[in-house]
Amino acid sequence: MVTASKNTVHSVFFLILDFISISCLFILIGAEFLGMIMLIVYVGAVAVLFLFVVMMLNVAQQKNQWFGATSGSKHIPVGMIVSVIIFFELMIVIGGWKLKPDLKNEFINIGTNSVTNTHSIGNVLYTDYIHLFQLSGMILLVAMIGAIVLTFRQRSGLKRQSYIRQISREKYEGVELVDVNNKEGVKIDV
Amino acid sequence: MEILIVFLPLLAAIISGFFGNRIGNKFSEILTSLFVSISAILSIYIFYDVIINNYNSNIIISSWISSGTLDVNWSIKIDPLSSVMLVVVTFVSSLVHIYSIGYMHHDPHKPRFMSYLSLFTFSMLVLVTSDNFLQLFFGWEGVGVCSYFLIGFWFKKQSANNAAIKAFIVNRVGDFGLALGVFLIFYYFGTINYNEVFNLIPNLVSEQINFLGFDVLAVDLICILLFIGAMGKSAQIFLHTWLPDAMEGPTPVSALIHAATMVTAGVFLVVRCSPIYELSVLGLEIVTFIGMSTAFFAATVALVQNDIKKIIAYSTCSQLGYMFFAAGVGAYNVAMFHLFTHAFFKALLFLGAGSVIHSFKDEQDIKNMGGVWKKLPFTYIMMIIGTLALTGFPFLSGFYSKDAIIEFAYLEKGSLSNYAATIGIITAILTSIYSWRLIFLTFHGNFNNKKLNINDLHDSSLVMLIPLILLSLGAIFSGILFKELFIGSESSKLFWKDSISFLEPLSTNHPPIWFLILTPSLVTIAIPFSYFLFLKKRYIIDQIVKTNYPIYFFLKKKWYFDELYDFIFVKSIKNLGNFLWRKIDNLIIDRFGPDGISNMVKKCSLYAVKFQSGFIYQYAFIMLLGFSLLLTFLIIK
Amino acid sequence: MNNLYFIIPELFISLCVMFFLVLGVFKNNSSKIIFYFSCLIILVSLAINLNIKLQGKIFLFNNSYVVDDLSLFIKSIILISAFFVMFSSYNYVKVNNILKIEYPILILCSLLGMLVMISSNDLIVFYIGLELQSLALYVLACFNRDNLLSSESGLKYFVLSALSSGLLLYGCSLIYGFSNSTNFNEISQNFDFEYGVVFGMVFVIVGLAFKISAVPFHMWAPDVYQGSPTSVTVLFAILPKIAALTVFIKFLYGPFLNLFDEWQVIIIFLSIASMILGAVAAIGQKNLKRLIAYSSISHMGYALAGLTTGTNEGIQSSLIYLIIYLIMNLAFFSCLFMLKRKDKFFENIDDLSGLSKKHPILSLSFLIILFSLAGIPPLAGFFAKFYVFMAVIQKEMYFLAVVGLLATVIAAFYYLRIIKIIYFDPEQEKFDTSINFGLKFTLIFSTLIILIYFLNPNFINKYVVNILVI
Amino acid sequence: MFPILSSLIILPFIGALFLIFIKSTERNTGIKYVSLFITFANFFISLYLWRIFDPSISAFQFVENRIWIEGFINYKVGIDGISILFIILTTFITPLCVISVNSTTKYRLKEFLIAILVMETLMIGVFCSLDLVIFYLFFEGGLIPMFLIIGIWGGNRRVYSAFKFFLFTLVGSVLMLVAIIAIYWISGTTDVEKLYELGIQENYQKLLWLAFFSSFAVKTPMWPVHTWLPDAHVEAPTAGSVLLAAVLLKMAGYGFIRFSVGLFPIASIYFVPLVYTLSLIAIIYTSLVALMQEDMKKLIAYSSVAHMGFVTLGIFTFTHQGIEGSIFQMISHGLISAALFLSVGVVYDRLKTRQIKDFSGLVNIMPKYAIMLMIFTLGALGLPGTSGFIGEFLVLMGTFKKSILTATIASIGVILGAAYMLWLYKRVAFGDVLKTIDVNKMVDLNKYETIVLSSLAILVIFFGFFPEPLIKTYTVSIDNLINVFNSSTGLNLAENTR
Amino acid sequence: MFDIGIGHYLTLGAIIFTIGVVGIFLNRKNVIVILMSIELILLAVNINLVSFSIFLNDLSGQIFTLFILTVAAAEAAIGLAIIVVYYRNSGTIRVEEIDNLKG
Repeated sequence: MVTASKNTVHSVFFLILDFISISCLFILIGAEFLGMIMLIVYVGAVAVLFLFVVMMLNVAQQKNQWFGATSGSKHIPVGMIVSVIIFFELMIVIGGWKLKPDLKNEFINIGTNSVTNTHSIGNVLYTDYIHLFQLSGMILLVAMIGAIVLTFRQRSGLKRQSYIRQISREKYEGVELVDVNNKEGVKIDV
Repeated sequence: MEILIVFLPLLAAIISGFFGNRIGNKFSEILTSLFVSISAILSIYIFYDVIINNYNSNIIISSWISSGTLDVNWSIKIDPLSSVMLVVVTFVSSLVHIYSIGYMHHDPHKPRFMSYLSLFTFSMLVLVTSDNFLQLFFGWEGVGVCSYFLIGFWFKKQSANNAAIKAFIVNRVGDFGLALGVFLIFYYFGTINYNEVFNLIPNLVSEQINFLGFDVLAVDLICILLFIGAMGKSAQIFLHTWLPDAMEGPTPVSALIHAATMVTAGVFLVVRCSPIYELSVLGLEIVTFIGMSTAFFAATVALVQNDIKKIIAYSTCSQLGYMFFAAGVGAYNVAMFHLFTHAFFKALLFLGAGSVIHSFKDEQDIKNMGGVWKKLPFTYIMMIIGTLALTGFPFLSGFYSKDAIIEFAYLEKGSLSNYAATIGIITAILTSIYSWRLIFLTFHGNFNNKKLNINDLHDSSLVMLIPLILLSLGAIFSGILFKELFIGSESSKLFWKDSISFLEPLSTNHPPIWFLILTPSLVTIAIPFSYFLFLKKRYIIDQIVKTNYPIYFFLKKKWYFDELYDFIFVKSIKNLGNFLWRKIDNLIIDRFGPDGISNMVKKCSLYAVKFQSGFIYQYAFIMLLGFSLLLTFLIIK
Repeated sequence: MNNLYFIIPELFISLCVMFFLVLGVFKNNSSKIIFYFSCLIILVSLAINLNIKLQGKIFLFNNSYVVDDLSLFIKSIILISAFFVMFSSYNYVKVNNILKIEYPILILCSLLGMLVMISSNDLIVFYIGLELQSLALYVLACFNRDNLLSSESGLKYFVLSALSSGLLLYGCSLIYGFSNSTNFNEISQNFDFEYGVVFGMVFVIVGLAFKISAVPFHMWAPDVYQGSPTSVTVLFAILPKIAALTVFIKFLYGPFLNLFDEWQVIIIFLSIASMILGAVAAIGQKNLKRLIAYSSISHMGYALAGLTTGTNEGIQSSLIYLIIYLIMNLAFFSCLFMLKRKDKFFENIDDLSGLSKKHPILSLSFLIILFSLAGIPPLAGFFAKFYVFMAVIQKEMYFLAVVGLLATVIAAFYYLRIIKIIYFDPEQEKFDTSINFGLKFTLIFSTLIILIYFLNPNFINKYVVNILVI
Repeated sequence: MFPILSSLIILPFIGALFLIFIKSTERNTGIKYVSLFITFANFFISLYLWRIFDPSISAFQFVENRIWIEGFINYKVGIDGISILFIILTTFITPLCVISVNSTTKYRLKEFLIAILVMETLMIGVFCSLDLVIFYLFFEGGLIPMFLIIGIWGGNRRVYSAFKFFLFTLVGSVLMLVAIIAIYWISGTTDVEKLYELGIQENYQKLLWLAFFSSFAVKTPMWPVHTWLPDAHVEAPTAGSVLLAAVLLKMAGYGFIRFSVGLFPIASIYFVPLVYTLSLIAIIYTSLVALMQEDMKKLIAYSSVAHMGFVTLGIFTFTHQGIEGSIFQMISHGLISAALFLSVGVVYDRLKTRQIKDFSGLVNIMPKYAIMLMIFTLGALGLPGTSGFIGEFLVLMGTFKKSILTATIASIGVILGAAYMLWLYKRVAFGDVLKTIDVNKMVDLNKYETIVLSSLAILVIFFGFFPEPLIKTYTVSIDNLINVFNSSTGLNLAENTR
Repeated sequence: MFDIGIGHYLTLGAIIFTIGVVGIFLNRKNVIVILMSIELILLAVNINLVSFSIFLNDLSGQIFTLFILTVAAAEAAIGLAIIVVYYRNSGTIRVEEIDNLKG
């Protein structure tokens, strides 16, 4: 429904639904931390962002239908076939998965019940994966810079208040003492 | 001395060719004539030396090509055969040089002309004095190209240009055979020097070779190929077409090249290669056959021609045919003898004809002449002498040589020889008839020229007449003087020695007396006969022409050789060339090759560009398509 | 702390990023300073990088980060080229009003991402690096935000790149699931042949192929190249490709070496498709940037061809190819930066018409660059191809070699077309000649390298020879 | 030892660099004299080289061997009897081109001369190099200046022709590149001398041969990949056509001898029928096509194809006569075709047309020119006494040893050659002057043209009479080649003595 | 009880992944939906990783998920910013109309 609904806002809602159910699944399977984070990040941030943009651009309503696209609908059946093929191939792969007990990874073990999922993740994240953590910070920084540089507009012609200029303003800059001569007046060339 | 003989003409040619404009017309004329004359005198001396002292030498000037076993030198080989040729060539050539001074009096390009003549002489001398096939080939093509220059000397005349090209190319066809012959010789012997080849040739008698799918005897093949070359040069039937056309050139050229010297190169070649020909029965038969066919064919055509020079040209053809069939029946010395005498009287005839043409202000059609024998008495006499000698009137030079040919043909016991003798006699009569026709129509009867007044005509200048006199002396006396030397029963031992090889000595039998008388008498009878026919009762001719119009026309059109060749070769080759160029090259190779591919690539490119539609979903789709293809491929694998 | 010694360049860059950010906020009109400072930073980190000496491989952070010959070398290359990219593009950036403090900062960020990517030895690190790099690039692509084309190119790049990294991630998840580890070293030991890993590999290959724009994952390249500001395009054309191809090498010859038979076919396919399509599609182009996009697609095909061999020589040849490719591209874009007339940059092929009459030197360098791109000896481009095909033919893959070389011929066609326009066509108005030093220097330097490379073809080999991946 | 070959190679290049820094003026005298000086200096160096060259040694001489790519490829140059003549031909033709530039090239003279000088460097390099990769480098590099020469200074369809030339030859030679690399991996070296010693495994030879063949066949050019040549010739400026015909085509012939025959003897024998067929088609077919041409340059271009057909024919006879004839034919064709193109250039300068029908009766107004043209025409049709004859004759002689049928058909080409050349001459030089010709414009040869053409004419005739100096130079090398060839093929094909 | 094994999780992941993919290229509507599809794909990956992580008894999968989460957020932010920029320039974000760059 995310991709199929006519109204983009509905799509976003379906996406949120999706996220929520998946996070439930995560919690079910034992990855509580991720499930919660998922809820927060996706639903709280991403989806809201989506909604915000959808609203802002006012493109919610779609006119054309799924299969009734005005032009170029020829590739839809082919596309469907291709996606079905991909899907089945994925299924084949998944079917081939089996646990390899001999390949136990020693050092990261979730098996102990004494430590919660959040705990263990935290343990690993801030030790072994610290550099990644930093890097992801960089990523977010880039995202921020990017978003700002793209969308932030400095409007010219707007008068702005400049605290620094106001504070650092000195007397001699503002006032000039002039001797007014007779019949000459004062030239004010501002 | 030999070097002088050969290179004086070259020197003359170079000087007058490159510096002609600086040294002036007169000087270059005199220079070339002088040089060639010196060379003529020297060669007569050599000839004398050869007769008396059995002088024999082979001077190697320098090495030419050596590649692998091929080792060819520039050389001057003097032996009886080449000494005869030397005399003929230089003698006639020097006379023609002198004659040209008068004949080409008005031409602005005289130095060039003289230069060509001398160059030609040089090439011819190189040809006859070579000791190997390659130098022969050099001279062979050299005379060809000189003849090309000379025929096309009046370059503004389209017909002259065409004739020149035709001459060269037809000759090239002959050369093609000659070259193949030389290759074949090289193939078998690894050398192309005469001596070595002739020494090795007996080893080859029974060698078979597959040539273009036919199994033939190697020696036969060599003979045939060489003979093709000879045919081209000597204007034998099938390759004769250039000779009549070549009459577009100035008359001295015709005299020098197309009567006395170049055309006899073919005969010279056959005689030179007599050691090979002697071993090849088939080769000799072909030579005989072609020779007599040409003799007959040319004589018939000459009967109906109206161009004075063409008649003589066909007559040359015909006489060359005689020479070949002499050689073909094994009488090489007789062939040489005829060559020798023929050079004199044919040059005489040509120069005489030239004199006539000169008098008539470049008119060549005998229908436009007539009745001028009193105005041109000297020329008239010379022409008569020439004609008599040509027709074999008793005791003139032609009599000895031509009758000897017919006699030898009669005596030879080949399958063709009797037949050849018969043809020879018939041709002799025909020769007589057309020769006299020429004389009568030109000098007797009414004056038919509309442009000129008969009183304006007068004999040519002295410088043109002196050569005529000298030649007429040759025409009269060369037969008697040199008969014994050339064709006497002991001549092969006394004179020719090993320059001509006879496998079995020529029969010394004499033919029956009636046969001896037959030809001269027929020839003699032909004189009044033709007088009657061409002067008195013209209507008979007309009658004959009318009743036998197809034959007449056939002869008039020279047996349709030109048309046939034009149709078979020239047109079709042009069409083929055009076809190959426009259709194959442009339409097929280019269209499907480079242009086609580049267009295809461009089309692909357009498609690829269109494919890049700009839609995100399509891009994504392509990515996934490629991705799923890879996946599927791996799964299947 | 000892270990940090090996990642000083990365640390240095990230610190500088923050510093500049602060500087930019508190100092007005500091963009020019920051721009040049970041050039300097790059140089400094290059110097640091070159100073790192190591024996063998160094594994950091719980084996998730590796510093070895390959990564050091590639880092140097990336830093050098980043320096030249920035150095040469200042003029363009300034004229097009995109000289903001964020511009160099974003470039530095993406640089950081690349460095991390190159050194990664763990799926997670790799992914983070990749995303850091791409996120910065998304922004850069539509940095000229008032320009429709620029924003569209950013949009396209973003959507498709996100898709590809989605695929890549899915692949990572599969690999993780089937090999029980995210670490490259362990992955290679933990499986032999399983569909799961093979699929994961395909997913990863697809994601990477997208980054180096190999056919059929190239669709974004022409649009993005054309739409982005030229200064960003040159970045696109050079830096991510080097990084992605290095990661390609690391993946294929690291965790997936056991699957050589499987991926060889895929890479050959990608390589051939890229070579041909890049060559063919470029013929129809009118925009120089678009054309260079297709050209880079086909060049990537050649670089991939070197990877198909499975030998060290092949990898080295690919690296040499990359280096020469980046030099040529740098030179080409330097030329593009010069096509300025009255503060407007020209990027259509037709604008070059008759260039040779007014600008002989510029057109001569164009000539050299284009012939080199076409791979005509004795220019550097030839040697690039030569080494690749040496490696390819060593493994007797004649088909690949022949197809590749025939594609060269097709490619030669469009390079020739540009030369034709420059040299044979009627001339146009003159371009500006006042060119800043950085650009001139970059152009002359790179063109000279291309031109005289043949005098000493060892000059790159020397460094590459030591890089033994297998 | 002084690296004389390298200096030969590098000198024109230095000259070109030097030219870049000379300012082009209105008259351009400085530029002309510098380039003239350079090319002549090169010519004299090469003559000196010829003098000190020892023709009785079959091994390579003046060998320079330097490491180029570490442990991989050496910069190795050297000459033997085969290559030296081509070098001299190159160094001889280039100054003539430079002189001819005087009247033919009107604009961007400096660039033109630079291109020609660079071209000379590359051409000499091709003939010197003793390493396949180096050879390829020079071989391919020649495309760049030639492309520019055709494209910038060419005629109306120059773009098409330049592209066709470039791409056509490129297609051919990329396959050669593959083969060269393959040879490296098969034999471990690309050093020609070493490869001669080692030989190449039999099973690889055929494919490699084909790859080399594809390159040389295009360059030669052989039918059916010849169509670039007429276009390129027609559109190229005079000097370009001259270089193209005189030297560039010879690279292929040289390559055939040095590489195809030298390296792949077994494959060479195997492919003889193919080569013969294509050569024969080239000879006959292109002669016929030449007959019908309406453009002088195109006619000569097609005749070049035919002449090069003889070359390939001769090489693949593996006989003394054949190979020596081929080399001779190449040299002589280099002189004659260069001269013919220069001659066409002369009239083109005056009337700006090359159509045969636009000319007639030139002998009336340009007698000197007509003489020159005649000499070259005769040379082209292989008249004995010109250099053209020796080559053709030897080739045919060699061919006859191997295949009578082939030789016979090829000889027909000689007849056709006479036909088209004479017909051309007749149409251009003989007859009356056409009314359309502006007689005032058609002045006779000027000083430069006379020098250029007459020097060529003298050589054409001189070598026609005395080919020995040339043949002697390479005969030992050919001996060696054939001996090696025979020993490696195990066939005794040396001499057919019967 | 119906035993929920890893297979089910993976299948769910595959389904969501496929839906995401389909959403991208079958979409004619606005670009935001594409963005959401991308989020879906990332979600699918997360499911995969977490379930693998649980069943393999290995924590790194979850760590990975965490980072993916971060990245997804960042990506969403930047993606939306780009969309906003594009919308400002062209006035539309309909997928069908984004074809100024082509050829």
